[in-house]
Amino acid sequence: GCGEVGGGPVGGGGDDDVLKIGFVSTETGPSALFGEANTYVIEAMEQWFAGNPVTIDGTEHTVEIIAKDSQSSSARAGEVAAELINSDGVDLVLTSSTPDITNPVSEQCEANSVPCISTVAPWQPFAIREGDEPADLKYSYHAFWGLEDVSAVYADMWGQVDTNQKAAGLFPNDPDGQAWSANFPALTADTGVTIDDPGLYPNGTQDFSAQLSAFKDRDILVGVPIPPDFTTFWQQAGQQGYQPKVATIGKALLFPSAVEALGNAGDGLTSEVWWHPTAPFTSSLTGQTAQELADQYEADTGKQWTQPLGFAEALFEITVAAVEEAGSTEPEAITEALSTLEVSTVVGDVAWGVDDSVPPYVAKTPLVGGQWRLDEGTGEDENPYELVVVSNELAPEIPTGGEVEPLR
Amino acid sequence: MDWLNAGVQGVLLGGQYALLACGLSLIFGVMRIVNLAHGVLAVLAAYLSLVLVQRGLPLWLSIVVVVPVFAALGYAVQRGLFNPALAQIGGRAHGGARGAGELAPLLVSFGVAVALTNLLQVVFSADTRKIPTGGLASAGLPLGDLSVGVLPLITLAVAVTVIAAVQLFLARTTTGRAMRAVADDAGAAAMMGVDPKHMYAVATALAFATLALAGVFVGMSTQFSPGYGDLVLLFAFEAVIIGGLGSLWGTLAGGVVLGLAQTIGAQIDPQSGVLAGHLVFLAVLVVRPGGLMPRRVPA
Amino acid sequence: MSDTVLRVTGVAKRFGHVVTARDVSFEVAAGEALGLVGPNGAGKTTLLDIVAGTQRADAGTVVLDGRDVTRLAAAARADRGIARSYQVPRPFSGLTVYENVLVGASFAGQRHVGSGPAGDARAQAWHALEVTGMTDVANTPSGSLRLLDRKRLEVARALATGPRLLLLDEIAGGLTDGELPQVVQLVRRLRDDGVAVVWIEHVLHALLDVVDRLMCLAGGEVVAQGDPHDVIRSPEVVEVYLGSTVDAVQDLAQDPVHDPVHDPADRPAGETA
Amino acid sequence: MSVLEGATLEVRYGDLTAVDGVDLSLTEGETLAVLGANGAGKSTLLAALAGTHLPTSGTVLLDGDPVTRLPAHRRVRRGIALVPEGRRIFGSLTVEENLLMGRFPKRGGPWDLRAVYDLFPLVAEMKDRRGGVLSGGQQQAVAIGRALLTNPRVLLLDEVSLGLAPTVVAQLYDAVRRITAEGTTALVVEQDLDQALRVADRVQCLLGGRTVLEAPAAGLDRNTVADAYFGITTPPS
Amino acid sequence: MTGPAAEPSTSPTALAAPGLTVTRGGRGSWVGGGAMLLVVVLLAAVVPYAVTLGALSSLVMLFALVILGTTWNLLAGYGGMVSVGQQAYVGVGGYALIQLADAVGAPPWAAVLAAGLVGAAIALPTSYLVFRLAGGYFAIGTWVVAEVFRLVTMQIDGLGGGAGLSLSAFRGTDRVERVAFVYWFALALMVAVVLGTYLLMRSRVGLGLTAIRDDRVAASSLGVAVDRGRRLVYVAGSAGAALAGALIALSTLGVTPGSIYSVNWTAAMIFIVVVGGIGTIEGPIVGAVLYWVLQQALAPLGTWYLVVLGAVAVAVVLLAPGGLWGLLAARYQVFPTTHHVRRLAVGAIVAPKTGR
Ligand SMILES: Nc1ncnc2c1ncn2[C@@H]1O[C@H](COP(=O)(O)OP(=O)(O)OP(=O)(O)O)[C@@H](O)[C@H]1O
Ligand SMILES: Nc1ncnc2c1ncn2[C@@H]1O[C@H](COP(=O)(O)OP(=O)(O)OP(=O)(O)O)[C@@H](O)[C@H]1O
Ligand SMILES: [Mg+2]
Ligand SMILES: [Mg+2]
Repeated sequence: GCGEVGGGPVGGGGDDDVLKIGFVSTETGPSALFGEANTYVIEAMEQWFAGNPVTIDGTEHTVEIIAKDSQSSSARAGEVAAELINSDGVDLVLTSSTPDITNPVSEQCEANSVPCISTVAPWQPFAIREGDEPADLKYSYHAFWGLEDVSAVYADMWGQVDTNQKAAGLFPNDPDGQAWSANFPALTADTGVTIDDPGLYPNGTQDFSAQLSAFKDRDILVGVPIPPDFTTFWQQAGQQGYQPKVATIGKALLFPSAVEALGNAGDGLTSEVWWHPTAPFTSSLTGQTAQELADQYEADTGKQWTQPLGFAEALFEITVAAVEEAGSTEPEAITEALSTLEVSTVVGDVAWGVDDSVPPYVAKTPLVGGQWRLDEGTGEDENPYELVVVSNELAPEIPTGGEVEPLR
Repeated sequence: MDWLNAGVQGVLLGGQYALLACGLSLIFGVMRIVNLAHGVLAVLAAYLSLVLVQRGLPLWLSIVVVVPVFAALGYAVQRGLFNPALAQIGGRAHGGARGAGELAPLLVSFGVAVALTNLLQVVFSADTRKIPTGGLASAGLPLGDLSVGVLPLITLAVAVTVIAAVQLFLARTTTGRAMRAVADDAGAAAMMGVDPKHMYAVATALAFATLALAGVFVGMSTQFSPGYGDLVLLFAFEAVIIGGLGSLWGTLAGGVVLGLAQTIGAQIDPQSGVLAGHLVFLAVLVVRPGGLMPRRVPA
Repeated sequence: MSDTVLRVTGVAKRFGHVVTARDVSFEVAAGEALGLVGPNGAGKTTLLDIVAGTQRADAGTVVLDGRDVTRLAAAARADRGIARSYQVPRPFSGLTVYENVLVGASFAGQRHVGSGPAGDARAQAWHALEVTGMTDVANTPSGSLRLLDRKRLEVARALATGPRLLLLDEIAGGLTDGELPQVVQLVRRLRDDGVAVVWIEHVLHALLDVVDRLMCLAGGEVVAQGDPHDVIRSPEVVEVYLGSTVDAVQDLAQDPVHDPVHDPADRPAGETA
Repeated sequence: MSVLEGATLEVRYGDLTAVDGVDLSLTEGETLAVLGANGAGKSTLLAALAGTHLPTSGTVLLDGDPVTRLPAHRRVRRGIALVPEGRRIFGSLTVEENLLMGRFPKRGGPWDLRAVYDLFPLVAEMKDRRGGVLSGGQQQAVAIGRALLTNPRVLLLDEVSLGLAPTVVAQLYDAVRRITAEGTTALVVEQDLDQALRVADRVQCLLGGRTVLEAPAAGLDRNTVADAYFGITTPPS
Repeated sequence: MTGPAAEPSTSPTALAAPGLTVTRGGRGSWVGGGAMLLVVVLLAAVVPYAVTLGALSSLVMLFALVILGTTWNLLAGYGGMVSVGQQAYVGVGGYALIQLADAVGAPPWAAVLAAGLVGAAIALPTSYLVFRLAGGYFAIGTWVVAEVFRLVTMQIDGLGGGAGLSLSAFRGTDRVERVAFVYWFALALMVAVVLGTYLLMRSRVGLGLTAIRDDRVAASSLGVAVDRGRRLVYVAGSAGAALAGALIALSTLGVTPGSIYSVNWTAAMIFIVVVGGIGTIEGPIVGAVLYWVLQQALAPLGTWYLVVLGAVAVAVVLLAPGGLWGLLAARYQVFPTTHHVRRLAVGAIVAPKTGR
């Protein structure tokens, strides 16, 4: 037979009245907590779209969502993204996870000329893939905050506690850790805090005694370990008597279940907060407020709300806004629309092409700081930990619930 | 000071590796089986204990349940899978031109490892877990200027006890002697009234019992997931080989050398702890291919 | 014949505390057969290993055709014309008998002599099978051979290399009186073709029928060396090796091995020791 | 009455019939020599009797009880001990541990460590050495001693002289004579005719897996025996 | 040694010794070889126009799996070296490809081939280390070496550390063009690797390698240069793994140390070879196809497919030790390497060169 290479039948097809959305999530593996809320949002969105088809260029499109699990593996993430594009024929790909997942997904989209909207990775590890310069991306659009934001939030929180201004850095050898260790020391130096970074450790490290002995007199602990590694580290810190005054951990402390895994030792740990139910934002699709979304999630799943919840919702908000703006499901039209898109979502206002300090495909979202507190009076079934907003310098619209309390 | 700490932590870490390696050494020593399923089996034991603890069993009781269950499992696995695989080694010598031959046991254990790892993933997902220990896991014991973890200390003590017990069993009891005889020449042992298949299964049962114990201790001290077995397996093998085949004391020494290499390596450069362990392993093999304490048996 | 093929000088070897060779020296010339006897564990096989290069000596030199080969690996020595059989046969069990022999014919000496066309190796392999009477089983997987055929295959493989020096390790053990003469004839023929032969054998009467000289090892040391008849009469050899059976052996030394098929009734009493 | 009896035994390796309908009987205290050329089926017959290779048909009776399907390790416990071709010493066990393996079936009887050390003083001297470092003759003695320690009713010896120096062979057969003199029933496979005739009460000759000659050893002509196995020698090419 | 090219697989060759006939293969080989050729032609000329781009990409993975299986079989089945560390070279190949294509700017096809050479170049010195180990020690030692490769890679900033590298050479090229190129190129590489392995095993060197596998000591005393032969196999096998690694990186458009150095690659190789039939040229092809089909067919079951794969491996080892190829075609060789010798007529035999 002759004809086009790869011209065999693709399931679905390009230009019928279906908007096909691919979603690469992280449902299993060491980073599974990042995907916990995605499944919920995807199901909720499928229901919502069933009753509310999207109108593109005057025609109603039904929406089909195909979700695939990256299993916390970069290779798998790229593989499933390629499958979504080449076998399932999706119109665009969404992904919400750590950079080691978002980046390969974005690579596949770039190579296959399919739009990709990503979130939950700080923009530096997403954008800077080789060397020091942001990559030149054409089909990828990213919405999240950056290290300049998180370091400002951290500095504000540390300023609330009396310390010796010496910080210990616990950075893994992964895209996050590389970006943090490369940028953080310079960013905090302005506030007088020096970070001692003994070097990137490999994910899955079982023994942190070298780090612990290097950290001994540091009052501040800062890092971005994956959740299981922080549990190991914090446990060995207990064994070997390391006790900072304030410990601010990105990534690993985002999730209530990760903090619960520490037992009582989780009390007073601080972290950045990208999304909080008390934020005064609403979904552009469903009209739910952040609080309503969180409550709905807790009611439906019986689990405590987590931060990626809002961002998963926001990805769909952005998608709908983009295709409506584009008036087409063609890749070029969607990316064109994305490049100047502005939309108010449940995670705040998202706008591309307005901030010169970031690459054009990055839109920044608001960030605050929070502290995990053991809830004294909780009963058996209730969540033992509560995340209290303690710093809102960067986003004053999000109310605080108290000040940072030193550890013990 | 830091170096002393690194040394102490290394020895403690070595205890965990040695405990893990004990069963591996036994199976490798008696049957020459490179058991690639060792790691995931240890992880299985950890999951089993976790499930029991979550059902409300006290931790110690979960160990009391898991260890004999694994011994029984070991007996069954040997009779059902490894013995038939071992039989193929003989098969090849007598005319089977092609086939897995000597590889058969290694390959069977490989298949078991792949199937079991993924079965665990189906059942428990790839999420990381930990066996709750109350405060035990983060408890420290001040020791002069140092602080030593209570759990690692217990692990080391258990490792030394288990290894001493197994070593004594092999050296002093009739069954232990028969086990060594089977390891040398199964056919000749049969002519002495020993049933090699049974004896192999007893050895594997024993190995599985120690492996289960090791798995539970690993599950208490670190986060594990179904895929964690690979790492466990590699470190355990390194301990066995560094120590030298056929000597359990060697295995203990191997575990400690590996643990020390890792902590001291990390002290020099925090990113290179595991790498340092691997390099020491390779160096030992290059300098002393038989390991540190090889059993001297002329062919 | 003074065309010395192998000269071993001052070879020493020990495994831990076990001394398997201590200052061992000997020579073998082209067309000469040297018998090697000695108690079990005397170091005979080890000495062969050292000559063939599968074991390294702690001290001493091995010279082949005037060239020092002490530092050479086994394969390089095989290339220069040393071939051996193993006491415990080691067939390549994944290959047929013919292919086993073909290995011998295609590698050793090929570079040395200059690679001939494949046909030469094939003919040479076939010839080795014929000489050892193995053509019937040429296409049999060697793993399924019985012990005797495995031993024959050892010899065939060694022959296929077209050796200058042939080292034989107990190729007659376990053979019946009927089979022994064939082996003796084979060795004799090779020797007469100009191959230097070193033969370890406990079946003395077979050995004595071929060898020009005899060497007795004990505890890694040469106890006696020289004319076979003198050697087996020497008191040291009687003490360490022959024991009370000496008389029977001495009888034998005078009589060649008879072919029992041709004259089964005509065998002198006490032929077997 | 016979201690050990094999009736119409047939043993195969795949397609090859190695033992083809052999009958054999050992009366209490006697020594039987089984002779035959290479591949005649001697070792295979012993394997069938000892249970290391089960026969395809026929029966093995011990004291009249069928033990045909019992595996080797259970026959040892009933009193059949085999000293296999090639010694098969446990290389990593010490000599004494090797001997103690003979105690594994826990059979009572005259043979204990001391008795074996008395029989082989040389073995007693090296009781703490590892089996693997012994020379062939020493290993052979240990193998026999180990079998004796099982206190067998029947001792099966397969070519115990193979590959041994003449002086060692002589010592070994002296020992065998002493053992049988103490009433142990023995079956000896031996390539060396004279040695066999000297030690045996009776001789059974195999050819191609079948019995071709059965006769008392006394007065047996060497040549008669020889003819029995020369039947299979191929004429030289 | 006559090259197999000059000696068609089924033609009896007359020899110097009159009447001596050595045949390698038979009619089955012609039929099987023809069928293979047909499959390759179909894959090259028909399949690309009949299936989706997604299917083509996944066929590229199949070709990579055939290469991985074939080269692991070269190591284990012919070289007797059971390596659990071939992922080291998959990783080297992947990284080399990206460095050569992106940093050096080589065209992708050249970068893949060069990645194979880089694999070989690294395997050569590594062999001196791992060859000190035997049997189970070799298996574990190679695994450790692979881990060392991974950890060292992670520490090299120029290689992206723990984050890995992404391939940008293809950015902006047409995706149909890219997939088509990768597909045909991978197909060609696979054919070359299988054919190359076959020719090697048919040659004198192949005979020597089989001898080495069966008994190293005996082989050496017959003049087979054991270390050289094993090294050749190790280097060639590793170069093959590097080629496959480069292909994998080419189709996944990036590498991370965790996934390109994953022991799962070696697990796949072992599965493919064992299930297909170790020590045959055909087996790894059969095994790779089965692995790939299972992967595709059971993908909706998620992780279950690996459970099934593991169980299949155990079952094959225990019930059909010769692998599926041995089961399906016990007496059948598409790629004959064995010799069958016959004497047709009695004639004078050339005397061997004894005594020289
Ligand atoms: N690799 C080894 N390690 C330790 N000892 C060894 C090794 N190889 C041989 N020996 C010892 O060296 C001695 C000589 O062995 P060798 O095989 O050369 O004896 P031999 O004269 O051939 O005996 P036999 O007649 O029984 O074959 C023996 O005591 C043996 O145990
Ligand atoms: N394990 C085996 N597999 C296949 N065939 C075998 C096996 N063992 C023995 N045979 C074959 O069975 C036949 C009888 O062998 P057996 O070993 O019983 O002979 P034997 O009389 O003891 O000979 P020998 O004097 O060489 O020890 C021979 O043809 C032999 O090749
Ligand atoms: Mg010898
Ligand atoms: Mg026999």
